[in-house]
Amino acid sequence: MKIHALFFGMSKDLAGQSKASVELEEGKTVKEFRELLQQKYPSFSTMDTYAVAVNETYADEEFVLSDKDTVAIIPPVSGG
Amino acid sequence: MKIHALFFGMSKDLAGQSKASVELEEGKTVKEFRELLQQKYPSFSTMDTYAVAVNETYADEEFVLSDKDTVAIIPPVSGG
Amino acid sequence: MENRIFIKLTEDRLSLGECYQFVQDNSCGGLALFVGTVRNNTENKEVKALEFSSYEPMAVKEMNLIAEKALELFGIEKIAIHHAIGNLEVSEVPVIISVSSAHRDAAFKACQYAIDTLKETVPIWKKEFFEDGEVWVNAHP
Amino acid sequence: MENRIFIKLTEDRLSLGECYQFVQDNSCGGLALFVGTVRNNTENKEVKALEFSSYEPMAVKEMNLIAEKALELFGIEKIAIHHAIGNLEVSEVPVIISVSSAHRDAAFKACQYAIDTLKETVPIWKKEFFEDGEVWVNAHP
Repeated sequence: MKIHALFFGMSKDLAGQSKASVELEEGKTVKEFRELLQQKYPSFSTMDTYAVAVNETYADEEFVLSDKDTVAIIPPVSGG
Repeated sequence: MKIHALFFGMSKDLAGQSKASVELEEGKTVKEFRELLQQKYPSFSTMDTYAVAVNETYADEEFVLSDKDTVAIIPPVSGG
Repeated sequence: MENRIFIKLTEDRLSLGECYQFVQDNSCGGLALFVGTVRNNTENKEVKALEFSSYEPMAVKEMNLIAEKALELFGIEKIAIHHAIGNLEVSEVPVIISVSSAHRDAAFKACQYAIDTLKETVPIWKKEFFEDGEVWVNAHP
Repeated sequence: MENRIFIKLTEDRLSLGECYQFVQDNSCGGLALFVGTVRNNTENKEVKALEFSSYEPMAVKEMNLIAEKALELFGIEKIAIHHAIGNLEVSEVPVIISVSSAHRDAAFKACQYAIDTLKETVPIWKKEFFEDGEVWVNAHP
């Protein structure tokens, strides 16, 4: 299945792009998606941590992704 | 000695004036001044309570008054 | 300490911008403001108008005491406390307090401390006018 | 609930008056505001400029969630949460939150809740520019 990945803040700099289309096997979770990203973008390991939002809502590690989901990489926020 | 009394808020309405000159014996306290006021203005008993300021500073019952002190009658405040 | 405090007791209309400008400081990350407004009802009776009177020199003194105490207790940068006296209509503003601080938590605490204390200690009295009479607020005759 | 919430995420300059006007309500006695400003230094390094970027649709969604939760938790009347994005200079205003309530204690609590939660959950990122480089705030590479 196809995942639309969006990169923000520091992750955008590290990925060198603001979005990417990522192929992922059916039934995979956010945790597994993170592992795949780590392979595609080794420099992501320089980020302490980041959250993930699926279709504009925060999702935890066990969340199971679906085809055409939009997955955003959310480094620690610093608004306000 | 002579005390300058100032009346504010409800006490001004009850006294029917905003200030008065009050004769008081030397060495008297705020407490005794209150008692004297109560005699001069019996309607003051309709006030639940009031504070007293001597020369623009809150004073307690034991405070000893001096000649020419300005004593203000401070009904419950309601600013803000 | 003087240039960190701005006290005003006035018959003029209060200005949110003026209170904001005074405390705004490039070393501060946060600014808390409180604006009191005249409510249109007290215990279900419609308020037509209000009159604030004060023991002016003492009120200014007490407002300064609150400001000094707030600087000391909360380590804030600047504070403005403005209060209107005279006649006010519903939706007009009797009081504005603004506080700036490096840390927003201190700004909120100091702002709340200032309005809470003002309502307890500053010799200002509010008289409410209703269709059928008038009453001194807080007095219980 | 919609007309009690005013969310804005904009490249324009924020307006304190606009936030104030929105929440002002004749049934309310108190109004608490928080104004964030850009500080001129972070850990003793002078900040030259800042850039705020956001995941816009989600940021607006999260700001709405905060506002709804604040109405529910604190029983307040109205709330405005405005955030600026794009380039800001020192002393400019990235965020304004205003809250009106019958009781001031609830207004202060809701205002503080909103700014605290915004700083934790709303997908907005600040990049600080110094003489000798730039850094994503909160990121620890």
